[in-house]
This record gives sequence, C-alpha cells and structure tokens, in this order.
Amino acid sequence: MSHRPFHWYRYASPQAFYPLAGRMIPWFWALAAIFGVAGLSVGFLIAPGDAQQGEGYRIIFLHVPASWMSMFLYLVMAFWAGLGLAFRFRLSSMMASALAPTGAMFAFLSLWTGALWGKPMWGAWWVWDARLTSELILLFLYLGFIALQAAIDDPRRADQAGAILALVGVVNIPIIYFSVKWWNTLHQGSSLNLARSSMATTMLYGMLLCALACWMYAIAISLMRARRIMLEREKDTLWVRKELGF
Amino acid sequence: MILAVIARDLRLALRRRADLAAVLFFFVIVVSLFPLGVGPEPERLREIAPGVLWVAALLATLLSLPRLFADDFRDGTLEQLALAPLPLGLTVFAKVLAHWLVCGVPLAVLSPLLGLQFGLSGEALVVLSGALFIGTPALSGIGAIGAALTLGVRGGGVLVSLLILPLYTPVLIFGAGAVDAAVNGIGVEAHLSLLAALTLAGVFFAPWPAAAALRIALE
Amino acid sequence: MIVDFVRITDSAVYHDVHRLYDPQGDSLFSKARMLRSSIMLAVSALECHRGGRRLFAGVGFCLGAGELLYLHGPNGAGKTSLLRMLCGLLPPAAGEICWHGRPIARLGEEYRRELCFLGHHDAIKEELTPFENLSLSARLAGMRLDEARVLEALSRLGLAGREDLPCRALSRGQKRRAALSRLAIDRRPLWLLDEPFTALDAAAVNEVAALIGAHLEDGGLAVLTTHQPVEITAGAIQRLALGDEAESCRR
Amino acid sequence: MYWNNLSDFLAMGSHGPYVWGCFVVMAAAMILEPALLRRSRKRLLERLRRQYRAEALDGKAARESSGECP
Repeated sequence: MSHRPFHWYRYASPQAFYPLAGRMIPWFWALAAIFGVAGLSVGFLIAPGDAQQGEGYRIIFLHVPASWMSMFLYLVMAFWAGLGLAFRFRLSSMMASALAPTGAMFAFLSLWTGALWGKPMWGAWWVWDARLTSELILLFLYLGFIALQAAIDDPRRADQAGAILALVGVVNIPIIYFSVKWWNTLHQGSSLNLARSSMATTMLYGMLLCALACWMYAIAISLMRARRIMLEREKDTLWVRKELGF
Repeated sequence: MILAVIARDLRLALRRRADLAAVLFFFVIVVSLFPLGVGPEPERLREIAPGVLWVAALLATLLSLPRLFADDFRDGTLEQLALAPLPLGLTVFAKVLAHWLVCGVPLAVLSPLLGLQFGLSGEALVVLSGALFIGTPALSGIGAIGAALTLGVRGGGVLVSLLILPLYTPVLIFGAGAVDAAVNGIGVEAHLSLLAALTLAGVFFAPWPAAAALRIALE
Repeated sequence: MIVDFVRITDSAVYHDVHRLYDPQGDSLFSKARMLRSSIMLAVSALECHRGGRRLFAGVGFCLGAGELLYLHGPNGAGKTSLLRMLCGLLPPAAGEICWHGRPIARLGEEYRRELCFLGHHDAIKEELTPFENLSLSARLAGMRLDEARVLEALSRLGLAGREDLPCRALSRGQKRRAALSRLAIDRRPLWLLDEPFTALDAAAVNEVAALIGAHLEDGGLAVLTTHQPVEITAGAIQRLALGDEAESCRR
Repeated sequence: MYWNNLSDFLAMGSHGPYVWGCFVVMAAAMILEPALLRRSRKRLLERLRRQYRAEALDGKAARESSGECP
C-alpha cells in the first residue's frame, strides 16, 4: 500500500489523484482475485494436513494474513497521517482516514478466526494469550481513531487530531505488545518465524499468497474509499463538478 | 514559570473541592461495589483486589481528565496559556503534574484503606499504595493527550475513554501485577521498575503530542 | 542596573535592553524603545479559509512603531480569524506574517514574549479574584509585579473596591474591566485587541482608549477591531476593511 | 490434490464448522465492505448531483472567479 506515485508533486493534489486512482483500482481488484484463488487453492486443496492439529490448522491461511494486515495497515495509516500532519498534505490525511475502516475490519477478522482456531486447539473460544489480546487492543485503537474522526466536524481538525492519535498509537503498540506478552506467554510463539519455519514450504507459500491477496484487496478498497472521501470533501470545487458532468 | 502554572491549577482545584471529592468518592464506591457483586469470601477477594483497585483508579482518573483543559478552553484562559512565552509542552507538563497532585496522590493515599476491605496484608497494602503512587502520573500524562484531542468535541467525555483506555493497558498490567506479586509474596521490583519506566515515558513524552493537540483545538 | 553598552543590531537591541532592565524602570525603559524606530509587523498576501469558503485573500499591511490598525467589517468577515493569525494561534492558509523581518512561525516563544492578545473571551477565572487573575497573567507574561502596581492597575480600571471578590460575583462589564486591567501593566510592544470596548460603559471606554493612546505614544503597536467609533488620540492610524466593504476577491 | 472426495473436504477432519466458519465470515466481510462502499458512493453522487442541479437552476453556477478553492 505504500506505493509512491512517481511524479510525487503532480499527483499530490486530490484533483490529479482521483482519476489515477480510478484507473488503478480495477487492476488491484484483479490482482487480489488472482492471489486469493491461488492462495486458497494452495492452502485448502494442495497443502497436506498437519500432524497434531489435523485439518483445523488451515485456519492460519486466513488468521495470519488478517493479523498481518491489521498490524501493517495501522503502520501505513500512521505513516500517511504523520505525513498529512507534518506537511499538511490533505491527500495523505484522506488516505489515512480511508485505511482505518479496512484495518479495523482485518483486526476483527483476525480475532474471529483466532477464536475459531482456538476452540478446537485449546478448547475455549477466547484465550487471554498475548497475541490475541494485543490484537483486541489494536482493534480498540482503530475504533478510537474512527470515532475521533467521526466526532470532529471540521475535516482539517479531524485529520490532524486523528494523526496525533495514530502516531501516539504506533508508539504504544510495541509497549502494549510486550507488556501483554510479559503478562501471559500462553501463545505458541509466532507461527511464522522465517528462521525456523516449523511448516512445510507449501503452507508457507499458501500463507504468503493469501497475505498478498489481502494486501491487494486493502489497496483497492482504501483507494475506493479515498476517492469517496475526496468527492465528499471537495464537493464545492469545480473539478468535482466537472467530474460529475456539470 | 512552570511553578506559576502548577500553583494556579492547585489553587483552582482547591477552590472547587467538590470536583476533587467527587473523583475520590467515585473511587471508593466502585471499589466497595465489587465485594457485593463477587461475594464476601476473603480468599477470592484477596485474589481480585489488585485488579479491582487498579481498574477503579484508572476509571477515577479518566473521570477527572476532561476537567484538565475544558474549563480553561471555555473561558479563554487556555489561549493565554498557549500565548505565554513558555513552550506549550511545558505548560501541559505543569498541568499534568497539578492534575496528578490533585487526583493521583489522593488515590494512592486512600487505596490502603480500601485494600483492607479486600483483606490485603500490610505488606501488600504498602506495595499497592507505592504502585499507585508511581503509576498515576503516567495515567495523568497519557490521559492529557486524550483530553486535549477531545477538547470541544461533542461527546468528548465518552470518547476520551475509548481513546485512552487502550493506552492505559501497560500501566494497568504492571501496576496490578506489582500488587499481585506482593499478595503472592514474590518479588515486586521488576513490576515497579517497569511501571516507573512507563511513568517517566508518560510524564515526559506525553505532553508534546498533547500540546500539538491543544494547538489544533485552539485553531 | 545601568546598561554599559547597547548593541544596535536590527532585532537584538530591543531584547538586550528589555532583559537587562527591570520592567519597573519605566522611564528609561520607554526611552530605549524610542531608539528602535523600525519595530515592524509586516503581513503579506494573507489568506483564510473557514468551512471550505475563502473568507479573505491577499490581505497585507505594515505596522511601524506607534501605529494603530483599525480592522472593521461586517460580522463573519474574518476579523477575529485575522487577529488569531497575527498572534500565531491560527496558521494562515497562505501568506506570511513577519515580526522584525522574521516569520512568526519560526520565532515561537520569542514572538509570544512580544505580543498581548485579548480575544472575545475575558480569559479570567471565575473562582479567582481580579487581583489573583491580574497577578497571574502578569507572571505568565514574565513580569515580577509587586502588590501596589497590581492594585493601582485595578483601581485605574474602576475595580477599586472589588479586588478580593471572586469574579463570579462581578457583572459582565466588571469582568471585562478585570480582563482589560491587563493592559494597564502590560509592557509588550504588540497589542492585538478583539473588540475591547464591548460591554463597557463610557468611563471605561475612555480609560481603555487612554491606555491604548499611551501605549502608542510609548512606541508600541496595536491592532484593534471594534464596532463603536472611538477616538484614540495618539499614533498614526491605518484602516483595513474586510468582508463586503473590502474589494478583496470573493471566491 | 490432497483430498480424494468432496465429503472429506467439507468435513475437514471434524474441524469443518470451524474452518468454514472462518472462511464464510472472511469472505462475507470482503464482499460486504466493497458493496457497502459502492452503495454509499452512489448515494453521495446522487446527493451531489442534486445539489449541483439546484445550484445550476438558480444561477449560482455563474461564478465570477475561475480559481477553484485549493
């Protein structure tokens, strides 16, 4: 998602970025579909069963990409928000606001799939282990960002306030993660530690393909939402009127 | 100059003792409700005491946060503070310190009394009060960011809790962990030192984003 | 404290004299400021947006020592926004504000040490007494004042008997006087006053006008927005119209 | 192809409901979100068109200044 338009300044204005994003979105949808089908087929059809966890482990093909995306999108959101705060680029603040709902959705999906994975493995829907708990807190951070931006009417102030919250949140994520981990180390360690991958390579490819699919999906959906925000905020300008044929 | 701001806030707080008392009564009431809900068995109460006392302290601080900037914002004195020849971050630092003296310290002083309700041993009570004493500045510092962000926003009071409680979790974990360790008789130094680290970070780093948020609110 | 030498560089001399001198030493203090004829507030091509609309654009003016700028225009023309831009609270959408030739965005506290802003709000605490409010705002402005000067400033604004009443008990006009009493002790060169004469009776209006006149004579600058026609005796007066009266391009 | 028949595939070795529970919810989310977004975008476009049409009708469209608000 951190693609940087090549002519940075030419596309920094919403007016120039709107049509460009419009052209790119179908491509990202196509990529998301291709990676999705590939990842799922590897994960669900080709990959062998796991020794102890049987077939239930296949949930990681959904759980891990979702967790990755929820974490990654928060970092990207904080990046765009910080840029918007520092340089007053309205476009990057809009991008941050566009990313937040998708990030929140991935955080919720990560919790949902984590719970459904935990039930057969550990016998309980919700287990207070370090990663699930910090995922829950990450969801709260997302909801806080969205609620703050919704509560402030003036778009510029909403952007800047949201940016500060996102930056403070980013600084706190490692602290929260390690304090939760310190508090409870029930979780079986990170399931994808590239150094000693305890999984067959096919599983690894399956997961990476699913992650790419989620990433393409996130780019496409946030570009669409960014375009919607642009229309909403720039509705008094002439280029929006021309865009709508007036 | 910082002392002037602290003295100002303390004098204002003393003039409005009712707000002060309300926060402390809230803390007492919330803590006393738990035994009614959970049941009188001393063993179980002793087990949940650290968590209950710390969560109640958290909520009490949260309750008094909007007061940090809202009154000054409404009557225009916040503008004058922003225009004082003092970095806004230091002004916020002074206000956080004043808020801690007014709200955090009474909580720490009062907590051993309430610990008795939960049958905590003498040593645990000392650790409880000490942990609260160390932890509450971080609550005030991080809370200042939430108060500044939601200044003049409708529904700000509720919003502060949504923004700030996730950021409070490390302080809660180490604070309650310290008291829990004391109850079980194991070493508390690790917990308290981490808590102190959080407090230092909270008190010295939090005022700067809070100042930035104030500047935005004053626009 | 006697000044042994005075470094005449453009922006520095004013600060050296200010720091070396105890603000009480009025007479010598103001003579030093007359030395600085080129105190300048330069504003160029200022632009302000509110709620997506452009309030004003291309606003510019220069203010030398002893000059007063009248800002007038209908309600909602952006007078208050312009004042808030001048004191650095509101960043302008475009254009620049320079003090001593240096943009205020980079000056920060240095600039804030030079200006006194009085907005619509009275900026006084209801629980505190006028005496406490005034001594507090003096300390915040960096001045060490003894009790006599504070009482004298309050009595000058007609609050003689009410120094120790909590401001809650004062009337709207008296609160405004308590807020304006700040001007009686203020030594900062740039005054930004947003409708200082509202809710004041005739006597208080004259008193405040006299204070502003003295400030201008003293070599200070002032930017004033007001709806009542008020005669300020001293200083060169500039006028700046905003909103419909002005010809600034409306979007 | 790891599975030899469809019923095993669906059963997922006694973990079927959990695996498919995750799959269905995730798929639903990734279909619902764009649908909701497209719908709200359509509604926004209608609202804006109505607003512009109203402005065009009562002559406000003849704005004298060409500069668009940056």
